[in-house]
Amino acid sequence: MTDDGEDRKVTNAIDATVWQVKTLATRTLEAVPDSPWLVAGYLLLGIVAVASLVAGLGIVLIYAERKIAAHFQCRLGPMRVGWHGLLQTVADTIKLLLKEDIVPARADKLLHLMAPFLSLLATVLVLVVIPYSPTLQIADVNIGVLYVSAVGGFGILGILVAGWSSNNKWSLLGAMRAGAQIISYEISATIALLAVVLFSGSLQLSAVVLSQSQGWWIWRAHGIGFVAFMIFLIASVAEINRTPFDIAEGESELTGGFHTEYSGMRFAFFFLSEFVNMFVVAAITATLFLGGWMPFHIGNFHSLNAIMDLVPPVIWFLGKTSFLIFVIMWFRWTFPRMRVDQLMKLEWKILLPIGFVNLGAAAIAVLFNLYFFPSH
Amino acid sequence: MTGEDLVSVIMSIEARAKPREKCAMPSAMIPVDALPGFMRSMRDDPRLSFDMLCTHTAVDWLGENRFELVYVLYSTKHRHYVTVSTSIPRDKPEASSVSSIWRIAEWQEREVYDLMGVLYSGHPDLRRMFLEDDWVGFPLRKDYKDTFMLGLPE
Amino acid sequence: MTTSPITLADRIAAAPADASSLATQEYFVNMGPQHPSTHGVLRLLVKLDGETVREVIPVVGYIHRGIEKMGEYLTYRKFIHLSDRLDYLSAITNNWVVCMAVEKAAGIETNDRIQTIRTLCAELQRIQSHQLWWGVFGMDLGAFTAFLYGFRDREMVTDIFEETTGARLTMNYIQPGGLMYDIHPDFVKGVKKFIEYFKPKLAEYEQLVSGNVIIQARLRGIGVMSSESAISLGTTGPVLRGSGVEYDLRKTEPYGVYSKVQFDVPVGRIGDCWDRYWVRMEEMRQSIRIIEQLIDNIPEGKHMMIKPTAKIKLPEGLSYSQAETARGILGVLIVSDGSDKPYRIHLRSPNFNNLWSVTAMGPGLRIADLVAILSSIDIVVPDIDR
Amino acid sequence: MKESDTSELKTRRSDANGAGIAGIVLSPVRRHHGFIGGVFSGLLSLVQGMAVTLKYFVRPSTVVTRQYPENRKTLKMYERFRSLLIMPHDPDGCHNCTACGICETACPNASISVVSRKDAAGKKVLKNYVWRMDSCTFCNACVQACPFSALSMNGYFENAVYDRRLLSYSLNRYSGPPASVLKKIEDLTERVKMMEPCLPYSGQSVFGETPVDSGG
Repeated sequence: MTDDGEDRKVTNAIDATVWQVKTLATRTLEAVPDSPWLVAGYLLLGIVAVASLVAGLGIVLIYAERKIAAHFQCRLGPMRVGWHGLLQTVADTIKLLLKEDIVPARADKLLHLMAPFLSLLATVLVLVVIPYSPTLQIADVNIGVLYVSAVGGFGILGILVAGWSSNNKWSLLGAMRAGAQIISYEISATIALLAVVLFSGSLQLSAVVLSQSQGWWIWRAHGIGFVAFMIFLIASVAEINRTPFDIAEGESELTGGFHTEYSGMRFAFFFLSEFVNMFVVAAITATLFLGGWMPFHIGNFHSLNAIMDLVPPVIWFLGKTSFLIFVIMWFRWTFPRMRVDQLMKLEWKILLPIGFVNLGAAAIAVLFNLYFFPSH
Repeated sequence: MTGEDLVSVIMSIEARAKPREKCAMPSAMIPVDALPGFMRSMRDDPRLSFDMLCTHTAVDWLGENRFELVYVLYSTKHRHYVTVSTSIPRDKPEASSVSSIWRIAEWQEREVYDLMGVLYSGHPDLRRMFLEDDWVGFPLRKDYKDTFMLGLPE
Repeated sequence: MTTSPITLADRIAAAPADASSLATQEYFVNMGPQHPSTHGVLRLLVKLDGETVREVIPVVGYIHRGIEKMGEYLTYRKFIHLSDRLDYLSAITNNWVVCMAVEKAAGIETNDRIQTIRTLCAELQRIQSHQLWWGVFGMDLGAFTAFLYGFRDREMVTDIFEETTGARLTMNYIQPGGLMYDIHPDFVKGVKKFIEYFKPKLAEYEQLVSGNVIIQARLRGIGVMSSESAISLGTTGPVLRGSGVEYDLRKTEPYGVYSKVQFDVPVGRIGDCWDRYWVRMEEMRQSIRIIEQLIDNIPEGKHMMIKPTAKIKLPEGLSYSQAETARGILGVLIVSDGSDKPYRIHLRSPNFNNLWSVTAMGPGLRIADLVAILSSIDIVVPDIDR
Repeated sequence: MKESDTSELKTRRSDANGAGIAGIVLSPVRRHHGFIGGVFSGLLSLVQGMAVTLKYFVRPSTVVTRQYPENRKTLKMYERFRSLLIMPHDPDGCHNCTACGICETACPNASISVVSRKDAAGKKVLKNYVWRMDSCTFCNACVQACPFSALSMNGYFENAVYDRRLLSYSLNRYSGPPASVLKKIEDLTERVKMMEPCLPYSGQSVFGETPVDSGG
């Protein structure tokens, strides 16, 4: 695999070099000795890109969630603002931005104001390393998987700070629950990731995607990939605090959990980070297990692979990600919430043992090339 | 067990008990000092075994200057009911609590205290229930005056 | 909330040397009056040790309206419409209990048609109440979709009621001596359509919620109440039957036409939240059974035996009558002084008595379990406060 | 009350003394699974639940939402639905009310005030029929009590207002003798004179907290 900074060759299924890719991060690094203005320009471009991505995702996903939830529940969902309520999210955003920003009297003001941004920051940091298509990636970090795992775990900080600083017992309970939950599930998620790292032999996300040019890891490893996929999906849903693992919010128990005391724009930021988080989790899952932007390839069936290549990679990526987002929403609108101790039991007594066994199996499979279409 | 049998068994437990007049179901009227012992034997006597306190309330007989405490008991074993009633003077509304016999009595007696002002001795937590702690008066008493609340109907 | 900050280091230093854990502090939280799972304005003062509930103190009275006092100022006929507003999900059954008390004491005769329609309406009411409970139960445990499915199906019953009684919630339909109206010509058709619609939906309820592994884990073995304590705590209805006591007035002291129909009383084995859940689900099935037996056999007759303006006077004395609402036994104790208004009317409301069992079931469990328990008791706050 | 305390109730009432009732069903016994079985049966139950929600998701025809203001044209309330008390007037503009006040007595909430006046012959006739919707519980007692069928309930439910005082209604459009009396009067000019409105119907009327007092 290529080193950081070196131009990466993107191949299609027939191993012909198609184009050369330089990420924005690489360009910025290269520009550092030449021109500080160019660096600033690149950085600005990156910030604008990420900001618009976050805003766009928020609006689209919240609308999607509402409509999907509505149709699961035999409702219509928003129908009034715009065609079929398309502008409902915009209207709600404006409403939230105009609302009073209440800070409880005895809250820790600085932390209370900071928490929503901390929460969003962790999410945004992951967004920059995801390979959206062969040509679209803001930074191609060579330890991408590690980075995602590390930065993703950073999101708990926002929740903990929010719960602590609100000076509210419900908030604190929610934050403590979230802390215990996210730290536990991080382990399972990482162990499931390691299986894929073993298969692809790289920590770089783009390399992980390329390693799936013969087929996605979810089906290529005799079920090992599938088990890892399930564990990662469950752990990810737990990490983003969505039903059935939404004990940190626990609306019917904790009246809102860590964001009980938030209103207006800061509440909107928590809301936004929840939805962008969902996208991030779906995108990472798609990248690792469903081939990211990689079309559906089966080993050496070149004709099939060529047909699949007709669909642009970005569509593949978005399709897989939206499917996973739909599944996560489907979970939410079907399942009840787990109790906090059951959540821990699920992690430590069920997911973790299965994960370890699966990792061992993956190691054996890699050692003896026991998966479909081994590359060497 | 028919109503008469039931009443005669009750009489055998407490000699001073007599049926309450004008009551549609088997009933016993007892003096208030007999209340705790009588109630306990109502529950524990295998012939009666009134293990459930259906309801407890008080009636304010303003003209006769007394409160009547009414207990409706039920036995899930024998499936029979009885109404136990006792009288306490209006100016000294005290009775002993039966909350050690039926746990629900604690809750029901608190309601009666709140609305009728009957003081139960031996009750673990006799506080206002529906009304605020600083409410003056007991609304279900017949001489309760509240022009704001009780002005309209008539 | 303490004014002097105590740091973690202080605590560790203050803890005994051999303590295996850090010193912890019990604290109170107010669950309610505005809380999503206390169903209105109930407040539970909960003493917590971390997540573990140590003590539950119900605080009620936020919508106390003094219905018993109002009853002393209203004639019996006028009082009926207040009984709608006790447990508004069992409005018809509440009407019936008061009418039963009045009819029994005043000696008003009714006919078979009236009793059959009353029974039918009471069972429909039980179904719609349990549908709503099922939905809210799901929502309390986090399954929001169940809430809307429950409401969706309940809509059909409220439509049937609207067509016949003219109101959806507070019907004031059953009156002393009969019914306000005769049933609507489309009533039988509507009920049959509903039964056909609802049977598969009930299976779907089981598939969506009952069988779910999370629900099972949340309910099994939680809030266990033995028969003895359930009786002593004065619970009735599904809560008592869930604890293994087959005390159902429809069976033990049949009123209406319950003696003429075949149905089973569901009874729990263990007395946990799951048994209470299951009892209600099974009650819906049994109610369907009762309705199916009655719907084609409504006898002919008048729907009102006395003039609607006739003055009703009860003879002097004390009377107590009760009936099985969806949540338990509603008892009406009337002390009459011979006039057309009660001297004292006391309502033994099922929720008021059922709520007390929370204090026994709650301690030792977690907050989330407390929500499940509260939901499995199925409280309606206006009935608690009256 | 611990989680482990799940042994079956030993003293079920019917077992204790045989005084049980016929026809009870007991809740099903819990099936226990091992680790692997538990994982798979748990996953299966989750998939079953997801199948239910998916079934509704893929069928837009199951949507039950009715969009209210848009469907006003087709929205039809049941004929018995009670949401507005009205006093039906016949085509001549006459009503049946004789100002007897039975409805006022029958109302449990004192929502009805019948204000009467003496007509030329010294007979009591209706001057103003005041119905206060803000205290009405729609119990139908007035309609049932009326011996002349002068009142009925209507299904018009859009009665929301911003000012509580607007919920005082004056139900009579004209305040003279009822139609039955009027029809008996042969002299047409006399009849028209008697039909002269004394307090025209104004729809939602702005009364103060107390309705108009009686008098001439």
